[in-house]
Amino acid sequence: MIDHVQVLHLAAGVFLLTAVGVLWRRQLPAKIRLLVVQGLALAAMVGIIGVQRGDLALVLVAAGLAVLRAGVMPAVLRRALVPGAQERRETRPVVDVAASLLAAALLTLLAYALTRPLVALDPTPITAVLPVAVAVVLIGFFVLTTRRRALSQVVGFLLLDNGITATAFLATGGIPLVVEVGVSFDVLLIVLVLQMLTLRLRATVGTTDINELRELRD
Amino acid sequence: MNILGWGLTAAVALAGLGTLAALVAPERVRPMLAGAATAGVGGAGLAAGVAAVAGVGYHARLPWLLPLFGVELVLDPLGGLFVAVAGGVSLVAAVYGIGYAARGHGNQSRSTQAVLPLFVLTLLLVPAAGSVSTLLVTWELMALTSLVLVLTDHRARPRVTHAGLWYAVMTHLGFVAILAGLVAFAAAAGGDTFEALRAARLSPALAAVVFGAALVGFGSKAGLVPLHVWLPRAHPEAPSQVSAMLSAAMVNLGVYGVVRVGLDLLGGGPAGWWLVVLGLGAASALYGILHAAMASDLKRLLAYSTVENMGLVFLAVGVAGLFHAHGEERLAAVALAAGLLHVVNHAGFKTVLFLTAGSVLRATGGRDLNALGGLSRRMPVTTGLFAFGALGAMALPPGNGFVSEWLLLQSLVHPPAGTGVVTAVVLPLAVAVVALTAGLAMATFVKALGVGFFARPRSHVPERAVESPPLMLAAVGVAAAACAGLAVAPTALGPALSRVTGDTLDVAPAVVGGALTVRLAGIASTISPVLILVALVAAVALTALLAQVVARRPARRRDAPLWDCGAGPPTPRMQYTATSFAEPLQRVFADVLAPETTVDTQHASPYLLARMRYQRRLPDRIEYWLYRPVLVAVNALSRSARALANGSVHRYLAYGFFGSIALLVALVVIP
Amino acid sequence: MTDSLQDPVTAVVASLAQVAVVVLVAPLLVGLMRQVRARMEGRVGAGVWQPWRDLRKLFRRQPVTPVGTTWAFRAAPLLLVATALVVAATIPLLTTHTVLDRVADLFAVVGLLTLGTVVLALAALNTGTAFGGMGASREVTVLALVEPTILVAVFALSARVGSTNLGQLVDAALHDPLRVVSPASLLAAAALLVVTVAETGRLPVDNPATHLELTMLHEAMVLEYSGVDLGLVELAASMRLTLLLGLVASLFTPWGIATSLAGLPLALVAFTAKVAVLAAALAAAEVLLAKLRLFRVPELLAGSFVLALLAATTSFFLA
Amino acid sequence: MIKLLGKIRRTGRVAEPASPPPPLSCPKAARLAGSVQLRHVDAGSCNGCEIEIGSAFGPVHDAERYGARLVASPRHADAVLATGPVTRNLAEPLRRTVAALPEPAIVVAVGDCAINQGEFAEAYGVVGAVGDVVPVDVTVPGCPPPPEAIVAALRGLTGR
Repeated sequence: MIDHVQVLHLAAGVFLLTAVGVLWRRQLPAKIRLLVVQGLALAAMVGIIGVQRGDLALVLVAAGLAVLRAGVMPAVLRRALVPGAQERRETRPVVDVAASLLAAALLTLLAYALTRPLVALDPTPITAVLPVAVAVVLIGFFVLTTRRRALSQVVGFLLLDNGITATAFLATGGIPLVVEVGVSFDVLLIVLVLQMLTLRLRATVGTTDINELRELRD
Repeated sequence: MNILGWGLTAAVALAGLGTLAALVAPERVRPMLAGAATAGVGGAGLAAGVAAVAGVGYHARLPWLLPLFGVELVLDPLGGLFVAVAGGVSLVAAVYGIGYAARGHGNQSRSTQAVLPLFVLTLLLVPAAGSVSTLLVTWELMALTSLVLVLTDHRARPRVTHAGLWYAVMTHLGFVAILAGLVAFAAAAGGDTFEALRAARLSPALAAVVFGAALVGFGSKAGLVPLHVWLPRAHPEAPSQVSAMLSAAMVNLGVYGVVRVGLDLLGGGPAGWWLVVLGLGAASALYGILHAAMASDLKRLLAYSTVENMGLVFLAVGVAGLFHAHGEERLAAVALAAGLLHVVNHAGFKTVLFLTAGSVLRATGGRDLNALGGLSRRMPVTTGLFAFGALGAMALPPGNGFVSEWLLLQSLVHPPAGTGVVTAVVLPLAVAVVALTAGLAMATFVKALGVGFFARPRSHVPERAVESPPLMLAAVGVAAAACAGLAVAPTALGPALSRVTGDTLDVAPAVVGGALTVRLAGIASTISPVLILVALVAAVALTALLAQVVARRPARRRDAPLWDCGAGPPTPRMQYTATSFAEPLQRVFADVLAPETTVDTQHASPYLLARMRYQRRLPDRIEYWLYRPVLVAVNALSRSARALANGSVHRYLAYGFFGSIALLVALVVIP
Repeated sequence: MTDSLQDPVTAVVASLAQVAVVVLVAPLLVGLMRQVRARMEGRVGAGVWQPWRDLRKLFRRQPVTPVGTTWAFRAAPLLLVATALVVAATIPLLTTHTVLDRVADLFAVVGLLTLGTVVLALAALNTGTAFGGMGASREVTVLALVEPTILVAVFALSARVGSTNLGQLVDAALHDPLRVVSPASLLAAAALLVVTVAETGRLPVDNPATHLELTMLHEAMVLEYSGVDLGLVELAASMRLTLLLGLVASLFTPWGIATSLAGLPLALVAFTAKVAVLAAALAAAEVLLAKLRLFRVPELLAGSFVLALLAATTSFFLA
Repeated sequence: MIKLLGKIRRTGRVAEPASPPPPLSCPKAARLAGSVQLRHVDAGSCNGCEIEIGSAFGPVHDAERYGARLVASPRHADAVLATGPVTRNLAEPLRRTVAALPEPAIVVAVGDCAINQGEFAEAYGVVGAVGDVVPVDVTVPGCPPPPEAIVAALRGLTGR
């Protein structure tokens, strides 16, 4: 039969794949869909840890995460998309897709190399997934730096945050409920602000291509 | 004095005779005599090498031959392998050269023919050197003789002089590196012979310096990126039989040097060294094959493919050193065996390829793939031989290159437990590099064969082609036969490889075993090239039979003109050229290759285009970014130096005077 | 005991059975894919036997040799089919103990399939037509980029088994089924599926049904073939599709593979079912997909390469 | 994607039911045994016939279900679908195309123009009907011929 560890590893796999998928796809709606999946995977991972420890708080946190990361934030992002607008596609990212995919691969290897000592500290099935979380952090950062559209940068930011959350849970086996909730709401706040900015941006400049902003300087 | 002694003596004697003959003989018979002598040298070397690999030891000391240290000759299995390869290649190439030079191709000049035997001799003596001084002397002799050979056609084509200049500079920089490294080593070891060096215990820092210097020096000879720039210039410009010797025999000695110094004399060393070797190897493999895939000059393409194959060998050596450093002797041995087997295989198919390319050059006077084509009708045998060599170079079964790449991959895909994160990250990447290299090599040789030999003539160049004389064909045929032997029965080399790896890194022998199927020590995977071949043949027969059975009354085959979409017969210019064939790959790898394209259009009127010119250049980027600044700086320096010399005798005398005065003053001042 | 597939005689029998099955099933598989496609487009479709009808006719049709081509053009179809046959006798489809299992491992199998493509590309260049060169150039480009994905995926699979011989890989998967659902093997499966699509020239890499030469990859190489030559090329193409799908099926859903001669009939059923399901899924996906631009294909392959590399690393670290 | 699948499910099969197969219309077709590959040559038609051929292979009439298929190269083809009056520029290409087929080649003249120049008889740019350029085996009258007629003619070749 399939035990906790198997499920945890599968969830981890999905968690990483969605991150790669965000790099792979050009369509912003598709990226947001991937975010939903990733949120669910994150919740699943946390939930499994909770179940395994028999820790109710963790399970609750997992539920909260599912609602927030897979429900609320993607919905907020969707609202920022005007249907049919040309902004729905990430045309010509700074680093082209093939290259960024290879970069993602290298980042993952780097993550594995980085977390090797950490995992070695107490090699349990849970910490074994740690590299995946770190990899997602790195990939999120990569998206943040190499994508032009403001919205796909928000997506990158959310990747980053998911990664950090996962890292926290996997490394320390759970941070207090309050902290987690607080952090999540900060993130929500940031996303809302960014979304508002995006809308204002389109209203004033007409595009959300960050490079266009240079023109505002002079 | 055993067989090895006799072999080497014979080689020396024959080389001397050949040189003499070439100097005195009239031009008519000169290639014949020199070629025969050279072939003899090669044959003697082959015999000696085989004997040495078979386990016959040899050690000779000739104190009177060189001042100070004397000459020390030692032939162990490792050296023997390289001597055998060099000997075999030279034997074939020399015989081919007799026919090649027969009908005026500029290379029957006295100098070339006289130097040829000496060059081959040095190829044999470098791996047989048993002491630092001997190695350095033979190495330098090899560099000089090969330089003369590269410069053969310098009167006919100015590019040759340019290539020779690059070669001279690079090879001597390399020599300086080797000199510095080995002399420091010898000084620290307090002895000149290899035994003394083996016995020596160096401080880690010094060891690293020695290894680094050796890697630079020997690596430059093997065309290791970024020291490869001379290779794709010099190898194609030499006469084709010399190109074969350079590309199939001389480059190997770079590998020999690194293995000898790194694994044998220094006895391994930290993993860091070998990661560097591995990285450089991977870079060379990819960079070389990428440029080969883009090249449209047949011989330049082959030269770049040499860079690629040497890169693969260095990758294997790096992996071997890495595992050795981690104490994984068994895998290290497999990796090293893979590298050495690839040296042999590469020598085989590269000889075939360069010699057939020479036949094409001789028959058509051209080597630009964009102008060739349709040779398979005019030179069927040569085409068949080239196809055979290409199969080996593509590393596809049932070619001979496949076996060694299989060995290499086997050494990579069985990661030992607990050799640290570095291995865990490096091995998959190494596999990816090998795979991509293999894929691109396939594209490269499909292009070379399909565009150059098949299809229809793209210009008048191939139209006057005629098949080469029997002697040349026979020579290439022998090389091809050797490749076939390596392809179907690689296990015949098993004991030899096991012996070499056994005493290079001290592990139990029998790394590569088995009779029909290749078996590796401690690895479950097996293949059997010969049975694959048999199965393929059987399958072809079965298919033909099947086709007959299904079509009960098969219709008669008929010839028809090419399908031209109804609009008249297509002209040869409508065919894909080598350049257009490589275009998709060039786009995919544009970030690495950074091609320069210029499109200039002339308008007859705002609406009408008079003429349009599209030009694409693919300069060697490394050369562009790494070497050009240096060259510029050197030029500036020399220009400023010229100001000192304005031709007035007084000034020169003044320089001398003040110089000596300054010296004397210094002597007085310094106690 | 003679019943066990270990002993050579039964191994030969089993391998011959495999070859026969592959040859017979391959065209039907193509027929099935066309049928699924037709039904999803609201058409009736020509039935799964249509490819066999086409082949029968082609084998009887008059072959045409274009003027100016040489032996390479004539030999290519035979060699192409031959490589496919050898692979069919090697890889574990019905049994894990094929007669050639110790003879050719996964690398050799990949090499043989590649050899087939290379031969066809050379034949296409041999005609000296613009389309032939175009097809060859594109096919070879895709092939070169596919290679790393395949071998790294092989790495991921073989790293823990300690062998690249397919029989042992599949045996290992049979003996602990949990290995199949491990992230490493799932990632590898995804990577290999992309590779299969690219190697067999299906959407979104290549459109097997196109009539427009300028959008062709594989088809452009065979424009000059006719009669029995064309029949062999088509047969080989369908066989390669069957083999690759069968390989993926055996590696990742090894259940039902025969370990004894008695098990062969069951294995036959299981194999057919698995391959049919995969093919139908592929065809259904093709209805929903559009062809990628040629220079978007590298992105797809880079993606599959990432999957394979992740598979390799996870097989290291999560092992 | 989900939407598309739903639509596919709702649409279901649109092809019309098949009538009983007609007899073989051409002796050369005997060897083809239920599989006919076609190369279409527009020898100067007004594209009316092309539209009808297109719909003959569309979902409603689905000529493919009877074993007929359009292919990209005459080498793959058993028959040529020629349409339109043959113009001067396309007479030679038509000949070449028919010559490029493996023997025996079947020529199907689709539409009145192809059969007897129709509208364009005696036009200055017209060489003649398809029959005047290459031997015709099967004709499909009509201007343009209805898809049913084209399908019927093809079934006459496949025998299904």
